[in-house]
Amino acid sequence: MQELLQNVRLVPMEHYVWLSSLLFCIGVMGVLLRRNTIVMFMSIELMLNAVNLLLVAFSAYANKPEGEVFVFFVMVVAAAEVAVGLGLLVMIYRNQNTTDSQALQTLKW
Amino acid sequence: MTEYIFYFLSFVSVLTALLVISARNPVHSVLYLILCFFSIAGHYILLNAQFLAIVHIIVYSGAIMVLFLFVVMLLNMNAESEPKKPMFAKLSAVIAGGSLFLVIVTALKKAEMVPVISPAESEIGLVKNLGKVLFNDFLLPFEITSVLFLSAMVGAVLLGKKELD
Amino acid sequence: MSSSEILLLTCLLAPLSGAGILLIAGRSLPKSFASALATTSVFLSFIAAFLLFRQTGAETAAFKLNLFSWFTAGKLSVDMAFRYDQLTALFLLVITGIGSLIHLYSAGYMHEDEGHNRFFGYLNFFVFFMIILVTGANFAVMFAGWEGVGLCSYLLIGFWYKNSDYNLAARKAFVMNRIGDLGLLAGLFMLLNRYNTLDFEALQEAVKAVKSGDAYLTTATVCLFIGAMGKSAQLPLFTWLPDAMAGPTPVSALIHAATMVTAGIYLVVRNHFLFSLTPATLDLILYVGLATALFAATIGLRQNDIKKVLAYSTVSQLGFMFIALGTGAFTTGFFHVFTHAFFKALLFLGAGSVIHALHHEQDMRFMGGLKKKLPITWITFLIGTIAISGIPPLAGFFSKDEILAFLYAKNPILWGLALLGSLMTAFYMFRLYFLVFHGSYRGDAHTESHIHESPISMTLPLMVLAACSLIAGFIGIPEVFAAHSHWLNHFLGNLIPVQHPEGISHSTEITLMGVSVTAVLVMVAIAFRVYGQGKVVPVAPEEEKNPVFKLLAQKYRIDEFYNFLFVAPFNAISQFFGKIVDNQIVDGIVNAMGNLAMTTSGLLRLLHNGRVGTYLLAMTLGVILVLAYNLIF
Amino acid sequence: MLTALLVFLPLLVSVVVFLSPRKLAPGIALAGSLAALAIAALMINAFDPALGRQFSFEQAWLPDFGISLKMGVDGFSLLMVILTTVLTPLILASTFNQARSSGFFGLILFMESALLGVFVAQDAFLYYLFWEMALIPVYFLVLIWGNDNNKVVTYKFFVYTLAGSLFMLAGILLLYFNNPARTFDIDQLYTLQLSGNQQSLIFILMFVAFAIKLPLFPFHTWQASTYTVAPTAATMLLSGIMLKMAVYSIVRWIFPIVPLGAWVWGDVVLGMSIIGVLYGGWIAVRQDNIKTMLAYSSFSHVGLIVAGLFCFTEEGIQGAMFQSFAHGINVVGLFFIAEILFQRLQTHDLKLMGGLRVSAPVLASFFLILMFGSIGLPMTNGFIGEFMLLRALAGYKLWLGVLAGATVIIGAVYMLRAFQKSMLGGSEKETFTLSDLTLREKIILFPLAAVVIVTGIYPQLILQITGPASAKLGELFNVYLNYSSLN
Repeated sequence: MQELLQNVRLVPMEHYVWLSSLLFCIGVMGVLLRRNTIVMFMSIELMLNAVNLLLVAFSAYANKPEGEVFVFFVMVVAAAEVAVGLGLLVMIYRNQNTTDSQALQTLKW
Repeated sequence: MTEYIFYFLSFVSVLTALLVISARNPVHSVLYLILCFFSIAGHYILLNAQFLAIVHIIVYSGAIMVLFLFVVMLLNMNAESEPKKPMFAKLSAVIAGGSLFLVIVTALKKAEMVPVISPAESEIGLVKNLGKVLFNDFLLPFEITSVLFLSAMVGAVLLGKKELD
Repeated sequence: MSSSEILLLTCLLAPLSGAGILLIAGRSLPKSFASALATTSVFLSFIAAFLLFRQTGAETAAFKLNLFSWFTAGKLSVDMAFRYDQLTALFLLVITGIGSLIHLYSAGYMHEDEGHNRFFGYLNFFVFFMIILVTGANFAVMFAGWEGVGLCSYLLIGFWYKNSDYNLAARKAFVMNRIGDLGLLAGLFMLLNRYNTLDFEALQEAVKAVKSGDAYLTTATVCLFIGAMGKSAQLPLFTWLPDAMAGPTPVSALIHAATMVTAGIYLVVRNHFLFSLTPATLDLILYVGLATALFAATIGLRQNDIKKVLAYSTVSQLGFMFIALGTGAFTTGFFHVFTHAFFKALLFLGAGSVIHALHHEQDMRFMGGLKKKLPITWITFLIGTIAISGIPPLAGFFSKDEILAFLYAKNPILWGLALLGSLMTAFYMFRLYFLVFHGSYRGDAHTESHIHESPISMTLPLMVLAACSLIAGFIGIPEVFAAHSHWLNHFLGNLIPVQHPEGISHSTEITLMGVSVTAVLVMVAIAFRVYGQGKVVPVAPEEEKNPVFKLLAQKYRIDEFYNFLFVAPFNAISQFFGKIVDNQIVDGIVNAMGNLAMTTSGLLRLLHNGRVGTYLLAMTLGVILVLAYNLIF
Repeated sequence: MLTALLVFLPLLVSVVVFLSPRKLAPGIALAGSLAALAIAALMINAFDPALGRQFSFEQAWLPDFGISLKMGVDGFSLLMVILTTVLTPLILASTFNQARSSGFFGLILFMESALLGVFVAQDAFLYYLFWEMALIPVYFLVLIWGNDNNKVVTYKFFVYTLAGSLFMLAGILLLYFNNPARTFDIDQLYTLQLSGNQQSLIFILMFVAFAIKLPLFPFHTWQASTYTVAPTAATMLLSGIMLKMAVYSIVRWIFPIVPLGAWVWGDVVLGMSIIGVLYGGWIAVRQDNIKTMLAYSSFSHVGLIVAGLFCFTEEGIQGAMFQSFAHGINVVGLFFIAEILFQRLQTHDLKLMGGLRVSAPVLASFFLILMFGSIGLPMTNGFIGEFMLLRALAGYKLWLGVLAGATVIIGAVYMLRAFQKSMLGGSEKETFTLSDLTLREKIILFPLAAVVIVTGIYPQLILQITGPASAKLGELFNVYLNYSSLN
């Protein structure tokens, strides 16, 4: 295990940056692409995770704990957010009988 | 060897992420997302952040995604009930996302990288070290999160009730 | 404060206090008290004026009463200052003298009127302003009086305010005066711009170095003369004066014959030092005066309303005064003001007496044969008629003849025209006289049975004025008859340079007098032939056959002409501005701005289609743009 | 301290009025306005025109932005303070017989406070704050208590004037950023050395606000409709005091700070104002609604005031200040008469009136006095103002003076027409029998009429207050005047 980890240095930090950027953008694309609010929500989770990954990477390479602590808090918030968000979605589904984001237009005027 | 693990994990996470957003059936999306999260947990281990890796699996894969799955099942979603977007909208979404990626990449290219150490030498990700930081320096925020959870719980329960009477 | 100053102040404040009491508390005072108070206050003023006059000789220096600084700002500084000199002295005597007589007369004339006390209040107020007008030491104070008498004129013409026509006449008078006043103001501003003072004395000093015929000064004096035109009812601003006869007759006598309308002449005489520097303006004055004199006299020939005849006669006589001023004979102009004040007030009051006796009948077609019934009125009216016609040795002869002499010296043709005017005056005045007093009564029998001579309070002023009309001319006996016999010229000599008709020998002058007197007598004879027997009775203007006579009877339709040319377009433009320009165009532009915002917001609102996807896409694009911007710049 | 008290006392009292029951509200409001009048009287007593700004009060407020509660009273301010404090109790009293809620009286007092604030503020930010504060009560007064059609009109009025104010805000901010000391302090702003272009820009920005508020042609179209639908008390506040804010602001915030800008644009402003003089008067000639007629007459008069200001001479400025005061008195009186007629006849239409003098001679007399004040008859206040203004104009350009002088004719035409249509006649028209003035109405009209005559005969009472301040401003412009006379 230790040896395995020793070799991580071979992966440049840039690669983590590229990876998380890519994941983030896929998340953005997902939000734009889909109309199902649940999938949109999941894409948002994806974006959050992309950022988390980057934070952990930075934290590890800089040897500073704050990044990881922050990720920890992000997870906490994400959990809370998902609980409330899904609650909202269920509410909306109950009222509109759909999770299509286009059904929610009543705030237009 | 490790780099191969890294590239493999990266490949899995990107692929599953793409599948998440492209799968017709929301149930599949959820399952792909769980896979994606597992691969991310693998990255955490590579970065010597074992604690976070575990927490990640428990919170995301264990709690959040189960919640998602539960809701998807509850609402009885499948590929047929999935709303469709016009081609033009899809195209613009892809272009927007792609150009965002381009812009970010260009921006980060210009960024200057500070000298770094190997993540293997950092032991901050270990439970002991992270626990120390968390309970010494970040005690107050840590405690406050409990309030956040409480309020989220209350909110979720409130929203979940059928009618307010 | 010296005694003279106290007297001057008394002269000023007596009518003011009378007016103040009557206007504020008038409704609770008994009529007899009100008329007595008003008459006394003006008479007090007269006594003060007379005492002042007694102290004044030809050599007495003018004195100035500076009450306080009226308003100052920057270079502009105007004092509330009054000035007493020989010219003021004479004007004050006329104003307060005739003023008190007319107050006395009004006590009888207005006795029955419900607005009796108010009337006396206004009349006192008028006298106050008239005194301000002639005593003001600078243009601003004079202007205050000038406008103040306009105000009183407005109030008194519209005195019977229940009658809409009278109100219109009052408004017309005020507005027409204001047109003139604008000219006067323009003149003041021109003088101010150049000499930076409005004080008469200072101005006289300032223009000493100015060459005769100075263009700037000419414009300024023309502007001043426009003011005089408005006030003194000269062409083309004369139409208000005949309409002003809507006021009670004493008002016509005091304001619209004897005093206020001569303010224009006062203005010119007071500023003789300006006008004598501008021969072009003097010529203008001469021609305007001559045109007015002739024009008004022709109208007077065919009028049936007794007061209208007198009104046009006033306009015509004012024209004569301006002719005198136009020839540069300022004292002569004033001389005619002086004599005219007596006989015209007399004529108006006489007419008022007739009207009073006939229960407010003013149409001469329904008069006639009043000689027996109103003996005092008859005699005094006859004296007035002779005086105005210019038959020696009554007052009118002296002043009018002096004017004609100056005119002959200037140009014999003009003399001929003026003589024509004076002959017409004689004709229409005697036409009036014969129609009213000779022949037989043409009104209804009911009124006839009630005709009676007016009370003493009315006839006394008539008699006094008749006496004055008889003798007033002797203050200006022509030098032809005796050297240094012209008291007026002597008295005013130090103040105003006295002119003499140039290039006319004594024999020519006497010949001229002979010609004019003979011609006047001939006219009287013709008038007697036509109207003396009471056989020819004028008809209403509409029934007039002769087109020329009809035009004259309809006053050349000049009111209609003005209405068509000025009033109607003025109103139409006002409507146009209000309804079209302001509501549609100017406000339209403002509203268009509002509508523009509304429309564009309506268009922009379409962007908010309510789809979360669109918003998200827009947000993403925004983020991309921000990032890209940071990359590029 | 006196100054701060003057401004904030009405504000405090207005809060009390808002909270007090309907029955007590008018009394408390009147007491508050009288207290302000008493403070103003104390000021007049202790004021020395030669000393410049007095009764200064300064208190840091937002020091980070260079904003302070800086107030003080000089000649210009004092005149306006007198006008405001004298008119407000009368305006309040004019509404006493109408059943209105406490809010109405509270708003009027609130307005008084804001107006006084504008007149004493010596800090640009504070000034702007008060300026906008004055708009709020009027908005509600017109909206809630106005007669029909008031929503559209109020909306337009509010948006229009607010839009103007925003330009002014931009101007003030420009001044602030050009001020190296980064303060809104007027004394700092007076010492600024701005380039010609900057001055022009700032002038335009600030003047737009004033041109709308005054209003000047062609920014006047909100005026007639607002004056007509507004409750008369609000109309009085608007015409009597509020538009004087703009006149005052020109001499306080434009002339000393951007003299070159004002000088450069002077002829344009002159043109606008003289067009307004004639155009407004001309329109007034055919108006049958007495309030509309008065609105246009006010528009016409204000044009002359501004024209006088932009002659840049001491006479012009003095005349403008005097005429502002005189116009405030006259127009409030005339609007009050319109209100009296409305209360008795339920109409503002002149065509439906006539012959009122028969049954209401006292009313007619007051109308007559105020009317002749407005026409500018000598021995009334209108004459002094008009004469000085026309004199200044004629001194600047003779033909302008004569052109604007046509107002003496047109003014007489429309005022006499209104007087005649309402008061005179009667024999052929159905005569209204209306009760003559009540004691309360007499008590309101008498001081107004007295001021008309007293200041007409002895105008130095007013002129001496603003004299030294005007002289100082006049000197400021002498440089330009001399320069232009050289060319």
